Amino acid sequence: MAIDIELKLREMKSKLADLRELAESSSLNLEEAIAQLEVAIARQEKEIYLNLSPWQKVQLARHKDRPTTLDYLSLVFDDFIELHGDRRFKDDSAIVGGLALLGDRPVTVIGHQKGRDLNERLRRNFGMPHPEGYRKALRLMKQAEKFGRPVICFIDTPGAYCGIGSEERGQGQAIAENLMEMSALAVPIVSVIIGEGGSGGALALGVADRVLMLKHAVYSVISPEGFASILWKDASRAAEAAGVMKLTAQDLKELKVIDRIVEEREGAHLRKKEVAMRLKRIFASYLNELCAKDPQDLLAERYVKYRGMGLGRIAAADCAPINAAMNAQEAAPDCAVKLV
Amino acid sequence: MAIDIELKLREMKSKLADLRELAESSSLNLEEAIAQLEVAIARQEKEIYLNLSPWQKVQLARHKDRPTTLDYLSLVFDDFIELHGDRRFKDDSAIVGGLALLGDRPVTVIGHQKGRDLNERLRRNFGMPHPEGYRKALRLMKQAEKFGRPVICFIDTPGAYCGIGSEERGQGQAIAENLMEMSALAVPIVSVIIGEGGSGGALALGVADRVLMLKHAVYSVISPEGFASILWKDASRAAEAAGVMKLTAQDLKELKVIDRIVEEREGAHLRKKEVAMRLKRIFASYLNELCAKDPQDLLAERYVKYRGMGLGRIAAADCAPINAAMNAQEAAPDCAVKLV
Amino acid sequence: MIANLLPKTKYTVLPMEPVNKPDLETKKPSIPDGLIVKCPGCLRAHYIIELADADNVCPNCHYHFRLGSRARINTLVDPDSFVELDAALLSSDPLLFPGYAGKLTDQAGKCGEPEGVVTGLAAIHEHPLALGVMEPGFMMGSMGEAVGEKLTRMVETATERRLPIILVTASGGARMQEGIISLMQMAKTSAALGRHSRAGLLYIPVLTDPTTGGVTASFAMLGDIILAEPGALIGFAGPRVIEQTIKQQLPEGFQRAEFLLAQGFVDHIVARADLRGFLGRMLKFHHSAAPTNS
Amino acid sequence: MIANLLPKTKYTVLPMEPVNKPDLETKKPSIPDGLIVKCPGCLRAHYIIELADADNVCPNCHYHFRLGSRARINTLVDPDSFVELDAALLSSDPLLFPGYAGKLTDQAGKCGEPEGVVTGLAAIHEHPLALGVMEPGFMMGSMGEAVGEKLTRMVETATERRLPIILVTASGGARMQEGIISLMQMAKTSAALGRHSRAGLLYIPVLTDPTTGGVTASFAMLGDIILAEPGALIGFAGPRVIEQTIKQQLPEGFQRAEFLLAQGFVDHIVARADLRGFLGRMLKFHHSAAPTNS
Ligand SMILES: [Zn+2]
Ligand SMILES: [Zn+2]
Repeated sequence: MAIDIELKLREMKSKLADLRELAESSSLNLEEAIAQLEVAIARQEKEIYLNLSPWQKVQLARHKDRPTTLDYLSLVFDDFIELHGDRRFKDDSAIVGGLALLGDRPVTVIGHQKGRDLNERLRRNFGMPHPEGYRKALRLMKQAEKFGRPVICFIDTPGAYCGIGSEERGQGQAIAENLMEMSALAVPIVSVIIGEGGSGGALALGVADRVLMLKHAVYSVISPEGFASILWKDASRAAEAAGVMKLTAQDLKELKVIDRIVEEREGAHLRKKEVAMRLKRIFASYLNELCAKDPQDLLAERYVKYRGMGLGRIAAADCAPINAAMNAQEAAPDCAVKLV
Repeated sequence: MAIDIELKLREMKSKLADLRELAESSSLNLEEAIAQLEVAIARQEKEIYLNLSPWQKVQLARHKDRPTTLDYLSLVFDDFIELHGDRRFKDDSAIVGGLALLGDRPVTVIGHQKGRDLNERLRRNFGMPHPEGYRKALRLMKQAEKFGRPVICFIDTPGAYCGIGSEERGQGQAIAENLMEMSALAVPIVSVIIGEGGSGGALALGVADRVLMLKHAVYSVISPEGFASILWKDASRAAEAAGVMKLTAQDLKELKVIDRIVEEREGAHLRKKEVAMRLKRIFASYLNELCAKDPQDLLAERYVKYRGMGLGRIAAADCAPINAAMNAQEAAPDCAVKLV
Repeated sequence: MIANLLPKTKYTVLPMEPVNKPDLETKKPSIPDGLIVKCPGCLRAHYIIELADADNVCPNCHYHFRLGSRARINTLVDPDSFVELDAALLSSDPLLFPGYAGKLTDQAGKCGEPEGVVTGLAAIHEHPLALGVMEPGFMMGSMGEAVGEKLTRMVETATERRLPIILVTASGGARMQEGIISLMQMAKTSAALGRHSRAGLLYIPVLTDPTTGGVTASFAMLGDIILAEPGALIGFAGPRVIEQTIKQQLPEGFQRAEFLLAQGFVDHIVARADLRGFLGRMLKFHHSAAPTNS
Repeated sequence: MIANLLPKTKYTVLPMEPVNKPDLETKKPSIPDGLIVKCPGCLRAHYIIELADADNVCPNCHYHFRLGSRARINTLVDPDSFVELDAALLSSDPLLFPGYAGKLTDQAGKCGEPEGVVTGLAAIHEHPLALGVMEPGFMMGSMGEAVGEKLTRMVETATERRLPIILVTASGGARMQEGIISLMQMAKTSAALGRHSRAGLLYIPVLTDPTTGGVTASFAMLGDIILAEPGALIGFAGPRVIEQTIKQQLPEGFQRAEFLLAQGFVDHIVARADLRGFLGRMLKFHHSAAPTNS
């Protein structure tokens, strides 16, 4: 099933095929018409993928053929060995992890795994982890730390699962612990959002020295549907929500939430190997840089990176109306604060 | 319900009461008879508690009125605040733990809790923890380590629970982790076996710098019933098993598995406060000694203590028959090894 | 003693007078409008002003109504000991979200607080500490960049001065209007708390109704000792979201403080009336970690 | 390279010739008597001698029969690389348990091994390591003071020489006849493994049928990476004990390796035929932790 942004292209391409067949089976000279259509298709393609709306990106990020963590694991790395389990309760297959070689370098790789067909999706709960998934991830990270291996995380989840069992076993606690531990894990961490980066369930693999994002991936505090439902009590306004949420790689780069956008042209599902090779090069270059750092510096820089998230552009003027509106009983604070 | 060793005494005491009543309600002169009986009772009492058989000790250790961890918590310490939960799965009420003051010294106290009446026993699973109980204990120990607080453990369990859930959640893993972590916990640990010390489920609170044991407590690799069942396929030979298992405080002191026997006269259930005060004094004196040590020395000594468990008396002669019996195809090893 | 606790010049700090007067206005947002309110616990009617005198706890069934941040501070700290930090720190509307700036002004006016948390230095039973109290009346106590920044500064100050932290949470989670920036506050506050913890210092979150979403998935669950008020709703996902996901009704008591205690995520449930005393005991137990000049 | 691995003089060590010849006799206790055995997996009959050629794996259904320690070593290590440690270390019968001394002699005679574990230094794919293999044929591989002492020495040697450890477990648990001394081996081995781990070194237990009781509750579960053979029974309590406790039948597959994998306690299930290769890859991944002179 194609997503809507692909429909028009598909239609044009089908027309082109028809024309070509007609040209072969008849004596009509259709060369010019074919050439025109080819140009139009190329233009259309370029235009579409250069000007995807945020909502179209959401659809692309969720595309059923979009490469998953395991796809990249086989293309980017050598000799992946999956390791299982949280040593507490279960092996959560919504998160995969293990050892692999990036070139010659042993690394620990961890990622959400959505599944590549319906069976796998069901088995992996559509990439929505339970607490034990995050605890497995943390176990593998601590293992990586013990052996001085860098960690590479692939983020691709609608969010942490919301159910009875996940609450019973502390979904919030599990995510919180990962955030705190990742902020001080004494080996380099590189994360990449390859599809959907949904909420705390994504961030729990995303506290890293470098955060990459595929060009058409999305990353947000909640799904557009959830956003529209909470703010406007109308989940059907998801497309509109996507428009204001700043969830695209381009927005997030500007907000300095991510460090780098990874090109994927008309979509990683059509450029799987190309994207994988690009990731491989970027990982290698980042790890070369990060592994050369003194661990103390690495951790200090990671702290500063997250320390700087939010509140960087406040101006005194912005405070005025709020202060004015504040309860007169309170001493209105002098709004002279100016943050870097 | 009294245990069998108390029956004879109870009978004699009841006879004494009858005699006294008779003396009051009649004009008979029974003074001499009463005095004789009193002497006999005292002698009997002394004899019984000085010469308890191992099986009698097992019964005493399991006595329904025997003081539990919570009893000692209220008598030995001030201001106990219970802390709950393993932060993973459940709060296991078969293990209690929290903060308390030993005199002026803040300590972390952890112990199996069997329950003091049937309701409590059911609620606490008769002091048989699930993995989450051991994980709670470990969490509190690591917390104690963070804040430099000594840890005091009370051991009183038939054993770790054997059920489906406990296997599913890794009873073995939970105990193993406690053993390893306790062996290197950077604060003093004192453990005391107050009743039953059953198997790995007891040891998981028992890797300590000093291990105390109440005089009539027992500590063994398995219950006497289990022992008889495994070795002799007959659980009813438990009393006989107790006789050969070396599970009494006196045996274990000799084997250097425990460091000190704590006097309880005719049973802690009859001497609750006295035993509590004795424990308080011993804890205080041990903690004074242990807290003064350099943490490195403390850990080195703890390591050496457990390092020396078993194999200290092997002699070459003992090896001969075994070596002789060994398969002739193997080069029979020279049995010259002599251990310290 | 308190003089020692005044912040150094690392941050621009706006001194405010200690707020110690009972202030009915600030309690208003956490109780339904009107002079009389019906208790959800026992269904009795109470005068709001009488409830406020009882720190918003039903005198009949001990149902815990929500409590505004200023009133909460008054119930907890030693008289005149609270010194507020960063009172003027406000959201910059990082996504320039349509209508959000007006909403912030509006909420500040209604609630009497300019943001979703009040932070400061204080003492309980003469033990100095850093104290944060979330304001359930300000946009549901939601966490945006201002909440994250104020908390992070408070944690950093506590780390620097070797102070324990007590943080009363009350939050619907991330603030939607700040989108991804709100999400990042989870990482930022958790990183700061990690440093505080590795410095060997004590952190006690007190979870009050409601503590959900991104707050539960970050600082609320990172305490050495985690306390909760009776009956408080505490969870990652909200109950309605779960019901929609699993398409069935949730069991009675699900995600309440007592449930979290049984599941092993809360150390102790403490009634509001006992909280100050309980925290005092906790601080006493950890006194050796306090600075020598206290 | 192997010369470097020879133990220092910290312990009295008895050099033994590397054992490398397939030895049918040592495999005998792990397969029922008789020349032909019926496979519990597929019910086919196999000649024992043919099974042994296939490392005791059914060629038809891949059912994994138990494997003696010497045969196991041969399947794992580089040819001629195994150097045994502490071969003559035997139980002292610490409780002077009636009949136990005779039983030890008897078992040694039947099994061809003098105790429940073989330890040594070896190499896999030229990566040096410390290797322990428990002997399921010696009193069910039960753990007494000799097993505990041999393992502890091996772990200490590995820590000293910065070697990874691979330990193939097969044990019914504590050895009853050594009572509390057997129990203490759990603490002793765990303490030694703790030091090895804190030295940043790799430990991989390989759990084979059966791994239960005190072994599961100590060194079997303390690996950085935990492997298991297909179908191996792994648990704390034995199935019969659990059935007696809960008075119901256990579900199919309960406590099997595949169950432990699903429950999160085993990293990977590796067929016997693949084990050497798998371990080689693992050692390669952790090569940087190996000593520089290797
Ligand atoms: Zn009420
Ligand atoms: Zn077969």
